[in-house]
This record gives sequence, C-alpha cells and structure tokens, in this order.
Amino acid sequence: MARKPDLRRFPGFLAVTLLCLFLLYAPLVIVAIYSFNDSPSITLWGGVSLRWYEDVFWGLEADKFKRAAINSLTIAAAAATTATVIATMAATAMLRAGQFRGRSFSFGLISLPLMVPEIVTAVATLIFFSAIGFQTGILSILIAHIVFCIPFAYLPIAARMEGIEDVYEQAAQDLYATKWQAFRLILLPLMTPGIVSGFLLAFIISLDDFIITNFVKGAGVETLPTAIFGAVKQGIKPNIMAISTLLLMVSITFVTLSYFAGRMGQNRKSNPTGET
Amino acid sequence: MAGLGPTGGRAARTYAGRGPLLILPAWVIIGIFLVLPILIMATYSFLTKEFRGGVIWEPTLAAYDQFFFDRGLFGDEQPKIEWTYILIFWRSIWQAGLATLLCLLIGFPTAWFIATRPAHSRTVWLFLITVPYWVNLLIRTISMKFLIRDNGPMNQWLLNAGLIDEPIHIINTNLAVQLGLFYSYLPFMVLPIYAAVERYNFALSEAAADLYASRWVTLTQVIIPVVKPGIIAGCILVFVPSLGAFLAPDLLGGAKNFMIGSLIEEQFKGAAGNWPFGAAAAMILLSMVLIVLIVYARNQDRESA
Amino acid sequence: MAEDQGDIAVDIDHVTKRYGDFTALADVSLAIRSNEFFTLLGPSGCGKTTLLRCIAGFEDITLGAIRLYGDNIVDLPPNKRPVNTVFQQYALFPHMDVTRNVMFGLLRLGQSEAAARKRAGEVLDLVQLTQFADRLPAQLSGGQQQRVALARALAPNPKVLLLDEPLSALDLKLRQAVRLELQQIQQETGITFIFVTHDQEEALTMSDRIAVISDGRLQQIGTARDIYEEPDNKFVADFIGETNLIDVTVAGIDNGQATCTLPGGNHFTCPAAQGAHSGRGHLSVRPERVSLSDPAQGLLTGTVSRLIYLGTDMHVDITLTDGEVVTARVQNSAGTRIPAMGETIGLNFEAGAARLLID
Amino acid sequence: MAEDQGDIAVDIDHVTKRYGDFTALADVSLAIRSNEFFTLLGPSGCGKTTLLRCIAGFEDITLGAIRLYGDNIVDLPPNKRPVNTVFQQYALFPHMDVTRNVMFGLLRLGQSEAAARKRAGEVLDLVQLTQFADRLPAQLSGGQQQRVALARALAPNPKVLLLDEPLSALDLKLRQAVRLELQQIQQETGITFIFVTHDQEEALTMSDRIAVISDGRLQQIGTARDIYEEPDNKFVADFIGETNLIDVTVAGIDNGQATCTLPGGNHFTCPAAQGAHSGRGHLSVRPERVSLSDPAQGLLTGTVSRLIYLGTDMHVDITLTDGEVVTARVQNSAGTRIPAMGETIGLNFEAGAARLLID
Amino acid sequence: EGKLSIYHWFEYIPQELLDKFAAEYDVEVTLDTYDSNEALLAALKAGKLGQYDVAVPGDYMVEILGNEGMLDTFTDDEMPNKGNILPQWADVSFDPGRKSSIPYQWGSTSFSVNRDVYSGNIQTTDIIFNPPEELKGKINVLDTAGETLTFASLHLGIPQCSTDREQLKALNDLVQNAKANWASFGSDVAKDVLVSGDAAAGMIWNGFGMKAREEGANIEYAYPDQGYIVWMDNVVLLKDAPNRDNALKFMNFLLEPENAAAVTNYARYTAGVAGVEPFLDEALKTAPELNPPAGGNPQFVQACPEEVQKVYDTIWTNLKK
Ligand SMILES: Nc1ncnc2c1ncn2[C@@H]1O[C@H](COP(=O)(O)OP(=O)(O)OP(=O)(O)O)[C@@H](O)[C@H]1O
Ligand SMILES: Nc1ncnc2c1ncn2[C@@H]1O[C@H](COP(=O)(O)OP(=O)(O)OP(=O)(O)O)[C@@H](O)[C@H]1O
Ligand SMILES: NCCCCN
Ligand SMILES: [Mg+2]
Ligand SMILES: [Mg+2]
Repeated sequence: MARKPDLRRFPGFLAVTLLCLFLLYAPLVIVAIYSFNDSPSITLWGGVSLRWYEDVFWGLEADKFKRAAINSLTIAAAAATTATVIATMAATAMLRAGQFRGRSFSFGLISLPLMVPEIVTAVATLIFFSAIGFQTGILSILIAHIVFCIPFAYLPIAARMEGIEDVYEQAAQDLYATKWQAFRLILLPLMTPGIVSGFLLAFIISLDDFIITNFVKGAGVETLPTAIFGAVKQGIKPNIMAISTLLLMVSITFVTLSYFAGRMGQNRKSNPTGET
Repeated sequence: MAGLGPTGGRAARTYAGRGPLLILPAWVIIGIFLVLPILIMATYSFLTKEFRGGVIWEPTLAAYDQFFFDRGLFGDEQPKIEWTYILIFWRSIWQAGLATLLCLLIGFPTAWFIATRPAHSRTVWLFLITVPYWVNLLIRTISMKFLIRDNGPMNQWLLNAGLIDEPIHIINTNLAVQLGLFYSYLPFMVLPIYAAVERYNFALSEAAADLYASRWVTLTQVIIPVVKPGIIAGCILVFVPSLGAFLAPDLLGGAKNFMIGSLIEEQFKGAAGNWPFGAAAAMILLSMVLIVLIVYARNQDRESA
Repeated sequence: MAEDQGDIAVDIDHVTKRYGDFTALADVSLAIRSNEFFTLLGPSGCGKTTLLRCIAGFEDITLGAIRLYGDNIVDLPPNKRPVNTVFQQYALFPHMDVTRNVMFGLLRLGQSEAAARKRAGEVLDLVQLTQFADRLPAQLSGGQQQRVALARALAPNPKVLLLDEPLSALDLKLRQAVRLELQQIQQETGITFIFVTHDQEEALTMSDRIAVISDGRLQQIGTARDIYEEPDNKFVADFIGETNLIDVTVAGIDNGQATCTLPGGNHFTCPAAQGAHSGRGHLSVRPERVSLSDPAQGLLTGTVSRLIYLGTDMHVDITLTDGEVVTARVQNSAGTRIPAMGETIGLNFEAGAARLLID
Repeated sequence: MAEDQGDIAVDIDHVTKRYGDFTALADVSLAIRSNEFFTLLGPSGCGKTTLLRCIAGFEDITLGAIRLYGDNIVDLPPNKRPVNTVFQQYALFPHMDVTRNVMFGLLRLGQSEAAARKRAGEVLDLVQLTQFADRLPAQLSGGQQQRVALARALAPNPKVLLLDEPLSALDLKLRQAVRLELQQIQQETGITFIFVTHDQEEALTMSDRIAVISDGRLQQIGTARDIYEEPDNKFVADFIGETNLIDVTVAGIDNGQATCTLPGGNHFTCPAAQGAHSGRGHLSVRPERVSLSDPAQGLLTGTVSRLIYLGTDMHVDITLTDGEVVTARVQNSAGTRIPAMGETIGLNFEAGAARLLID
Repeated sequence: EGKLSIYHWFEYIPQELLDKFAAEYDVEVTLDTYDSNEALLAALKAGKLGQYDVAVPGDYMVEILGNEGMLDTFTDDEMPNKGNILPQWADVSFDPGRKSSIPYQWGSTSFSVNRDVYSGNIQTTDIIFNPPEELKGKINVLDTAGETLTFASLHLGIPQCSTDREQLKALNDLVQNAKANWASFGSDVAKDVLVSGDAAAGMIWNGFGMKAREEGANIEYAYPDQGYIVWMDNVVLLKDAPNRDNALKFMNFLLEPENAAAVTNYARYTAGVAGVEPFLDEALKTAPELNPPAGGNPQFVQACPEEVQKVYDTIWTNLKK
C-alpha cells in the first residue's frame, strides 16, 4: 500500500533540526566532558576525575561561588515572583478589562524592556541610580531584574489568558460570584500553566542575566553570572566547566520537573471548550 | 507570538470598571525604572562631556555632532560626514541581520518539524531546544569559543579523524560572531515560529495539494505567507538583541570591530569615557529599534483589519 | 406596558444598546410573563445574545430599563441578579467535577457545603446525571455537558433562566431528545425560561410565545401559531418557515379584510396585517396551504416547473404566466395526486391561508 | 461490480481504512457514476470525511482499491489526482484575494497568468462573486466564502468534485439558497459530485443517489426515495427522517411479503426488506403515513398523549394500550381534523407504508 | 569586625591572602574586579565611589584619581608598616609622599612570542606593528588604549602625549595598518590566547606572561630595543570609604613582607616592599620576565591633558570601527 502522503513532512527538515540540536549541544557537551578532565590544562586530557567538582564545592573560591549562587537564586526567586504578580495583574487589565485609554500604550510599555537593547537598559539604569543617589546593592539588581522579567512573565501568561474565554468568569458571576471570587476560583486555576511558565521564564532570565546586573550591582555583590564572568573572561578553566555542567544538570532537572508539572496541569485543565 | 500584538478583536470585559487599574504596578515599575532612566539618558545625550567620564550640565549637540560629522583627527577640519559610527551601526545591522537569517534558516525548519510532531512529543522537542538556553549565556558563548578555537576539540577531532589537514580557522572571524549570535538567540526564533505553525491550518496544505501544488510550491506560496507573523516576530526577537549584543563580538570576534553594544559600553566603561556620546549612540539605536517596531505594529494592524 | 404587571417576570422597557456607532438593539420593548417559555428568534447577528446579556448583566444598556418582577435591575452587577444563564458553549468550569460545577452558585449564595451538595444531588437527579457526578466536563459527551450546564443554572432556583442556543451544538436526533427534556423541566419547576435560537422549528415547537428580532428591532411577538399563521410583515413571513410572497394590487382594506387583484386578474379577499395599506402589496401563502386543482378552477394558473422530493412531502414549483414562481407543498401520502413536470395546473389558497402583509 | 464500468467515475472497491486499532471504514464498496450527484450520509464520526480523504489522496487506504475511470489511483499523491475538494472549513488561502485563490490550481497546472485570470473570472461569474473578486477571504461572509471554495475547486475542471459538508456552516435560509445553486452548477458542468452531509433533508433534496454509512460500514445505497421509503434496516429507517418502529411478531415471509401480528393482535401483511426473517421484528411506518380514524376502524388503537405544533404540520403522539407510542404527522391544513388530547383514536397505515426491517 | 570592600584588577591577588586577612582581623572581605585602569575610573565616576574602600590603580591612574578628588589621605601613624616601602617607591611623582597610596606590585608591559611558531629575533616592536609572515593574523593586543597606544609611540620613537600633528597622524596610520595583522584585542584573555594557541604573539604584562609560560606555552617574553612599558600598581584609599579603618588595616597588612611576597608568588610581578626575598619562589629569581636586561628603555605611561587625550580617543575608536 502507498505510504501516507504526509503533507507536513518536508525532506531535510529533520536533518536541519538535528543539525540545530547538534549546534546547540556540542559546546555544552564538550564542556561537560572536559569538566571531568584530571589535568589543569584545558587542552590536554589527563584522565577522568572529579577534582574540579571537589574544587567547586570545597575549593578556595567555593565560598564566593556559594554566595553568588545564593544571591542569584534569591534575586531570581524574588524578581520572578514580583514580575509574575505584576504581569498577571497587567494581563488581567489588558485582556479582561475591555478597551481603556492607554491600552495600546500599556502594551508598548510592557514590551519595552524586551525591545530596548540590554546594554542601553544597563547604562540607563546605572545612570538613573547614580543620579538619584540610589545606593546600588542587591536591591538595585532586584529592581532592574523585575523590570526586564515583566515581559518574559507577561508573554506566556497573556497567551494563556487569551486562550481562556471570558465565559467562565461570566458564568461564575452569573452564579453569584463576586469579581474577586471569579478571579480566584475560576480564572487563576485555569491560568496556572501560563503562570508557571511565565514564572519559570522570568526566573531563568533573571538567573542568566549578566550585562545589566554587572552595571547595577553594588560593590562586592556577585551573582552567579558576574562571578563566573570574573573568573572566566581570562579563559575557561576546568572548575568553571564543572560549574557550568552542574548548571546544565540543574536546568535539565528544573525543566524536566516543570514539564511534568505542566503535563499534570494539562491533564487537569482538560479541554476548556469541551470540544474534541 | 501570542501576546506580542495587542490582542485582536473584542477585549473581554470581566474586570472592566476598575480593572484597568491593575496595569498600574507595571506602569509604575517600568515607568520609573526604565522609562525615566531612558529619559535621563536622552537628556545626557544633549549635555556636555566631562573629561574622564560624567557630564557637565550645559546643553549641547556635541554628542550628535560627533556621531554624524567628521572634523578630522584634531577636530578642526571642515565637517564631513562621519562614517566611523555609521559604519559601526551598519556592521551591527549587517551582523544582526545575518544572524537573524541564519537563525531563520535553521529555526524555521526546526520549528516546523517540532510543530508537526504528535502533541505529546512536541513538548519534549521544545524542551530539547530550550534547555541549553537555560544555561548561562556567558558559559554558552565561552563554550562555543572553546569548541571552535584552532586548537580546540572540534579541530582536534577533525584532524585526528583525518577529515582536514589544517585547522579550520573560525575564531575571531565574523563567522564566529554569527555562530555566537545564532547560539545566543535561536530560541527566540524557534518559539514564535513554532507558535505560528502550531496554529497553522494544515487543511490549507491539503487544499494546495488538492489544487496540484507540489510540496515546495505549497511551502513558498501558502505556508510561509500564512505563518509570516510568527516569522516576523521571531526575526525581531533575534534582530533587536543581536544589535545590542557585545558578548559574542567581544569573546568570539576578538573585540576587533566594535558593534553598537561595545561602542556604547566603551563610552561608559572604557578609556574614552564620553557619556553624552554613549547616550547619544544609545538613543539613536533605540530610535531605530522603535521605528522598526512601529512599522511592524502598523503592518500588523493593517493586516488584522 | 398594557399588560398586568403582577404577571410580568421580565420587563424589557424601550431598551437600546449601542456598541460605538453600531446599534445592536433598537428600542426593544418586551414583557415576559412569569412561568412562560419565551423564545427570542432571529437570524445570526440580530441581537439575541446581546439582549440576553443585557438581562444577565454582562452588558450595560444604552437607554431604557429592564425590570425583574417590577424592580429595575440595570444597575445591579450580574452576581446580584436572581437570573441564571445556560451559556451557548456551556462554559462549564473545566477544573471542577460535575458536582462542584453545580454546587458553585449555591456556595456563593452562602449555603453550607453539605446543603449545596444535597441540592446538587437533587438537580443532577432531575437531569439524569447522577452517575456522572464525579466526572470532569471533558469526560462527558456534548449532550451530557449541556445537561450539566442546565443543572448548574437551575440549582440556585433562579427566578428566570436564560438559555442561549443551548441546542445548536447537538445533532438532529440528540437535539430532539433534549428539547423534550427542557420542556418537561420548565413545566416541573415553573421557572420562567427565556430561550434564544435561530432555528425556526426549534422556536415553533418549544415556546409559549416567540419574539422575532431582526437587525436589533423587534418584528413581532406572539404564539407560534400567531407568528406562523399571521405574520405581520414580509420579514417574519419569510423567516418563519417557507412562504410564497405574491405581488398583488390592493384595492382597499375594510375591517381588516383586504381586496386584492391577483396576477392573472382574479380578485381575492383576505385578512390584512395591521398597518397594511392599499396600492401594491404582498400576499403571503404557505406552500402547504396552496392546493392544486384543474387549471379552470384555479385562482391562479401556471405550469409545473420543478418537483422536489422531501421525504414526508413533495415541493411543487409552479411558474405563473407572469413568471412568478409559487411553491406548493403536497403531502407525500397515498391519496395525493402528484402532478407531472410541465403540466398546466390551477392553484387555490385554503381558507384563511392568504394574508396581506406590511411591506 | 456488476454495473457497467464505462459509466463509473469513481469505483470504491472493498476499501478498508484503519487508524491503528480503530477501523474507520470497513470493507466499503461503492460505484459512483459519471455525472452523478452522489451523497454520503451518516451520523457524526461514521467515516464520511475519511472516505472523501481517501479519494482525494490525503489518507492512504489499508485494504482495497480506488479507481478513477478505471485507473487505480491509490498510489498517486493528491496533487496528481484530477479530483478537487471543497473543504468543510473552506480552507481558503487567507493571504490571497478571491481571484488569486481561484487561480491557484490553474497556475499549478501550468496555465499562463492571463489564461488563469480569465478562467477565474468565468468561474466567479458562475458563482456570482464577480464583484468580490478583489476581497480577501476574511472580508467575506460565510456563504460567500463557501462559494469561493466552490469556485476554486471548480476552476480546474476536475473530473470529480468532492464536497465535505459545505453547507453546515450556513443558516437555514442561506443553506437553502446555496443548495439550489449547487444543483444547478452540477447540471451545467456535468462534473461528478460526491457530497458529504449528516443532514438527512439535505441528502434527500439534492442527491441522485445516497449512500448511508454508519460506523464505517455501508448501510444502504439508493435514490432518496428508495432510502426513505424502502429502508433496509432499523438504522436507516430511524436515521432518515422520523419513523415509528413497531414491535411485531412475524409469522412468515413469502415472496417479499411478511405476515405479522401487531400489538393488539391484528394481523397485517406488508413488504419485507431483503434479509428480514420470521420471529420478533420491527415494522417501520413514517408518521405522515399513519392516518387517524375512529377507534373501531383502526388497525391499532390508542389515546392521544401529546400534540406538537410544527407550523406546516401537527405531530400527534398516540399511546397504544401496551404503552408503545406511535406518532402521526397530520398536515396542518383546513380539511384536517385535529384530534384532542386524551381522545381515543384508531390508527391505520396507508398502502405500502409499512415495511418489515432487518433488525 | 566589620567589612572590607576591595576593587581590584582581575586575577591579581590570591584568595588565600584575603582569607588570611579576614581571619586575622575578623573582617568580611569582598572583592570586585576590573580589567583596565580606565574601567576603574569609569566605574568610580558612574557612582561606585563610596562603595569601595580600596582600589589598585596603576601609576598614572593614581594621579588622575587624585586630581579627580577620589582619593582619601592617611597619616604615617595610620600606616605603621609604611617604613617597609622600598626607598625607590617611597616618594613617587604620582603621589608625592605616599599620602593616599602604598605600592602593590610593579612590572612591565611588553609581549610574548610563541617560539614554536616564530624563532627569529623578537627584541623589536616590529613583532607587533610590522610582524613577520609567520605571526601575521596571530597577534593579540591589549584592549586598553593607554598601554597599547603608548607601546605604539615607543615603536615610532615619538614622545607620549605628543601634540605634534604629524606624529599623531603617523601613530594613527601605524595602528590602522597594523590592525590587519592582529587577531584580537583582549586584556583579560591575554594569557589564555597564548596558552591555547589562539595567538602566537601577544602583548602582555610580564607576570601574566610568566604564568602563561608556566601553563605550558612555549613562549618568550621580549624586551624590545625600542623600549617597553613599566608600571607600578598601588593600593589607594578611596574617598568616602565605608570602612576606612579596615582599609588602612588591609593596606598595612599588604606592607608586611610575607604578605607582599604572597602576592608576588601568585601574580608573578615584583613587590615594592623590602624584605620579601626569603618568602619568594625560586623560579622568580631567574625568570626572564622578572629580570630585564640592563640598559633597556623602560617608560611609564603618562596621563595626557584633555586636548591630547581626545585625539588618542579618536585614534582608538577609529581603530576599532
Ligand atoms: N462588543 C461588540 N462590539 C461591537 N459590535 C458587537 C459587539 N458584540 C456584538 N456586536 C454586534 O452586535 C450584533 C448583535 O450581536 P449578537 O451577538 O447579539 O447576535 P446574535 O443575535 O446572538 O447572533 P448569533 O445567532 O450569531 O449568535 C452583531 O452584529 C454583532 O456584530
Ligand atoms: N487520524 C485519526 N486517528 C484515529 N481516528 C481517526 C482519525 N481520523 C478520524 N478518526 C476516526 O475515524 C472516524 C471517522 O471519522 P470521519 O472524520 O470520517 O467522520 P465523519 O463521518 O466525517 O464525521 P463528521 O460528520 O463528524 O465530520 C471517527 O470516529 C474518528 O474519530
Ligand atoms: N593581572 C593584572 C595585571 C595588572 C597590570 N597593571
Ligand atoms: Mg448569539
Ligand atoms: Mg467529517
């Protein structure tokens, strides 16, 4: 029998996808391999060892990296949480409050952090902080991160909210729920997958940021990227390879977890319109 | 990309009334901590430079003058058009454009391929594409540098395998910068295209085949025009950050040729220490980006009308 | 309104609703009686949903008043109106099981968990869904979902139940079954039903009274029989079922009876709709009330130009001498003589079948 | 197939289509004649679209053959089959205007831009869309879009045109208008139409022949009249229009005539479907072929338990003594006596009205 | 008790030493790094003054910071170990009387060449500005305008901060033309490119070059005949230092010979403190990087006046366009 004439298949697209994955992973995989190199030289292979992982956890700079990691995680958690709350509120206004004056303008404002080149944001924020005499430190990093996390949190949340018809909230109100009850009991649970992915995106963007952080951070305050940058600009060292491999593994765990969480959410959310 | 344009059609009105107030926190935060700084930056671009960094509060167009007019090495010649910065901008645009094209050439088939997997495996593919992105940009860039250097693993393996006699020289070339930009921003291309393709109505492909179109005719005449909004969104999301990028040119391109990002950075961190000029360059870059975006938004409005 | 206020459940009083420049409802006045099964009928986009949403409180009205048992409710938010809605797409909460969906309104009204659960059980019994109580909406068929939506809206015992095309998603056979159920529930509970549809047959079979709407304007209110047999205007006659609209010249109208000249020159007297006038006009005659006869005995004569088989019936198209086409619907049973194509034939209207319309 | 091959446009030869374990089409054989208006009719999910997609080439078949004018086409890709489709959701190219949409197939066949434009103009004329030639699909109403889809599929002059529920999105009045147009176009162009619908009335009014499908199996093929009046089995009788299925005991079948005992004990002789057998069985009688009489003269007797007004007709439900309900459809015209609720009444079947079915 | 906030060159102080100080004085030490004197100045200008206690500018930058009013002064009483400073560094032109600074390390800036790639004469600045065929396209130069342009001036034999138009034009042309032969600009990567082989020759600081050699690169550090740069990095007490007391303790701590030697052992430069010899690594005594031949032409980088600096900035930007 004839093969199914699958109009979705294009010859070569699989190959490009594999090439794409290869390009994405090759550097990281090689770094991961070399992180187990026993030799301090990055060019010579000296056998397998875990010494650089030891170095990461118990070495001289372990403390600095630990502090940087704690800072990074604290800032990312706080910035992502705040940005997610702000983005959820904003999405509710943008998508659930009808037409209002300044709606298009608001959309521009929310996407602005995404559109302004990072270096511009970094410099402008630094000048601003020094102009108003704002003491840079953890707080200044946090504020800057909240700003650029907002659009990243907003996009998936808004996309999700857009996909939920407003009839559910209307049905709730029709059944005597106040606006707040309609939000809390209906909209919020239905939006959970969007909120989770918005939060994750913001969290990871914050965790990843170097340029802006480097400009607005206070003295002695390091985040993981700035600490790594300080150590790594002069050339990649085996302990940095170990750190990056650890980061990769943490990310994979994190994303895998959220993937399964998302799947569970999907199962529960079922099919909002009841269509099949 | 979902949510990238103001949502079309009728806005849901569940929280009309005082609902719009919910936008206020976003306004306040972005207004104070991004719009105000950018306004200050705009102001600085019209002030006088202080020797060794900083500004003097005397209005002047010197920064813009410096940007657009060449008065010779000693600043006393007849003004000519200054090509230095235009060249830097042009190079940035060109590099960013090329990176965008590279991302598109690889990103479109990838996005298409993923979007046409069965629903349950799509997530896994997307996840595969995005995981490297969760690893620090810096590490990614440096890993790339490590991989492609003349004595790096890639060349060593190719040499050992006898595939090449001479190391392939990539590091410190434009190609390396391309690779770096591509590597930094690929997901920004894949995700919006994926979103568009995922909503693409495959009945259109069937209709085209039914009307005697081959696969490639279908691709160019039907599919690409229909998913164009996703392609454009992806291009913008790769192009804009690439324009301002400085890690890739610095680490992979050998910092030999300024791109806009490094030019601006140099004004604030480097020897030159010319803040008004850095601010002016930033404002010019920002205006360019905004113009592109406005044109794009206009177009979208027209298309959805 | 001229009617007895005590009897009126919902009083739509000169309601106008505009969206920007666009007028979705133009000065609509309607009084819906308590315990009535009232239907809003009209083509797509005529404003049916808009009117329902105004009653439920999801839209503000531009002008006019809406009274519920005498109280103006236009300023009440939806959650303060003792009115429940069965939404067109059901709008079941996808993250709650059937029982939780039904309990939702009861809990918001302050009932205890136990009381709400008990009441939900009763209502689910009524719609015969007891065995599905623990399922999520996605695990139900379309028809079952529709019944959950109904149960959810019925549970709080609203004074008025609004139903927005609740049957449109169902296929023919299922639709017929659900219709019967709805009518029974309405009779059992005594709740006033306001039902929206664009399906004429649905409206005719289910309703105590029907309001026909077109372009945001009320066209006619009446029982199914009134509207079908005594349409006021061309729109109603044409929209409800099929009709022949025959060009006539009206000599005069006397005491509700019009004297007209038919194509071919025969004279004819028939009832006129209120507001009809002399001059050129249209006579509406339903195809099933056109009878066939010998050419000589016909009020009109023509030749058979098309025969369509409809199962229960035949449609016979007769082209008159002036080119107008009149359709007769002939029941497809043993005794009926089916004419042949091209045959010349006479047409008569049964008594009271023809009616002069407002143009 | 026993029929004359030269006359056969599409020959579906023992086609089976499985999706994994699920059998969407089970051993379907059909021969569609050249120039025929052929309809596939069946409930949702029965496999109609699947069959159409197999013909168009979007699905491969698991077993069997599909022949187009004698050539097996199962190995041809869709763009090589001289068959065009009007898709259920139109599938108009949203970025092309109406003319471009219609020209698409012509250009692919290698016609020059000018020739394609000319032909597009002609076809748009045919579907009366000339004035909309420059619009984008989004700027058209549903009915207009449907006609563009039709024009686009007609333009390359395919040998066979496949139409997948092309009317389902239209409202009643619009649907009726488009139906007429389709029939006219089919007659003018002489193209073989294969039409899919789940709407019985649509199938009956439009088709030369109808294939009734259920659960991927062919139930019956025949003209509208065959299928309506001589259904082979319970499914067909029940699915096409309304019918009364009356439990009977069959004493024997002789020469296609069955002798049965009715509820209440009367004996009755009627035609039997091929394959019907003695023992318990079902008699199918259409409501409009049930006539009412005095209780004494009735083949069956019962009391009137419900009256439903349908505009053209009345439905009268009569509950028999054994509790079975039989429905009679009485035309709502002057001469007819409408019984009252609760009245005891006799029922008779018109000659040839009853038929013993395969269970 | 309390904190100490240091702003420092990258890879220039051993973590062990910071830990030692922290333990000895019970101070929490934080360290941020920069990669050029100019970056330090810019950061302080942009609002970081007042956040750090000490920084480590090079000679000419001490003068600039002083002129900008960014330095605090201390008295001799506040710096008990001040006497340990070697006499030649005790009174310097960029900080007469050492009122704000103490010596940290000094060294030279020149270049190293990979001897596997090029075996010819390297004692000439031609290696960078007019390279032999083998080295073309394999050269890294420092990404700091000050040192690189000064080095170019040495090559041309023109004075620093020259105001002569012809000389400045020649300087401009020189670097413009030389750039075609350069692979990259980079300061912090200067060692890495030599070790990894990305560059076969590269401008580098002497100690950094020694580290590169010790990491396995077959390179030789050059003392070109045209001259080379010398510098002295100094620990300065910053104005508005949040922890002035700890800053002074730290500076005093660095004047202990043992501690100064620890820095030298780590960074491979030379200390400005007397009595470090017993603590030094053997390798340092003979390392060619630390033992320049007599009679060379070492030069300090000068801070140029504004008008001249503007031209240098233009030349630098032109170079990188
Ligand atoms: N928010 C709005 N803004 C502008 N026009 C609107 C809006 N909502 C509805 N309309 C218009 O009002 C008219 C009435 O809409 P409504 O939804 O009441 O129609 P309907 O009678 O329910 O039709 P259907 O049978 O298709 O559901 C339509 O023409 C519609 O386009
Ligand atoms: N890709 C598929 N995989 C599995 N089952 C499928 C697939 N496509 C269709 N089916 C099943 O095949 C059966 C026939 O589907 P088909 O689309 O032909 O129905 P249909 O008769 O056209 O119904 P409708 O009137 O609803 O359009 C359905 O039960 C459907 O669920
Ligand atoms: N590694 C730091 C070098 C300092 C040169 N002044
Ligand atoms: Mg509606
Ligand atoms: Mg179908």
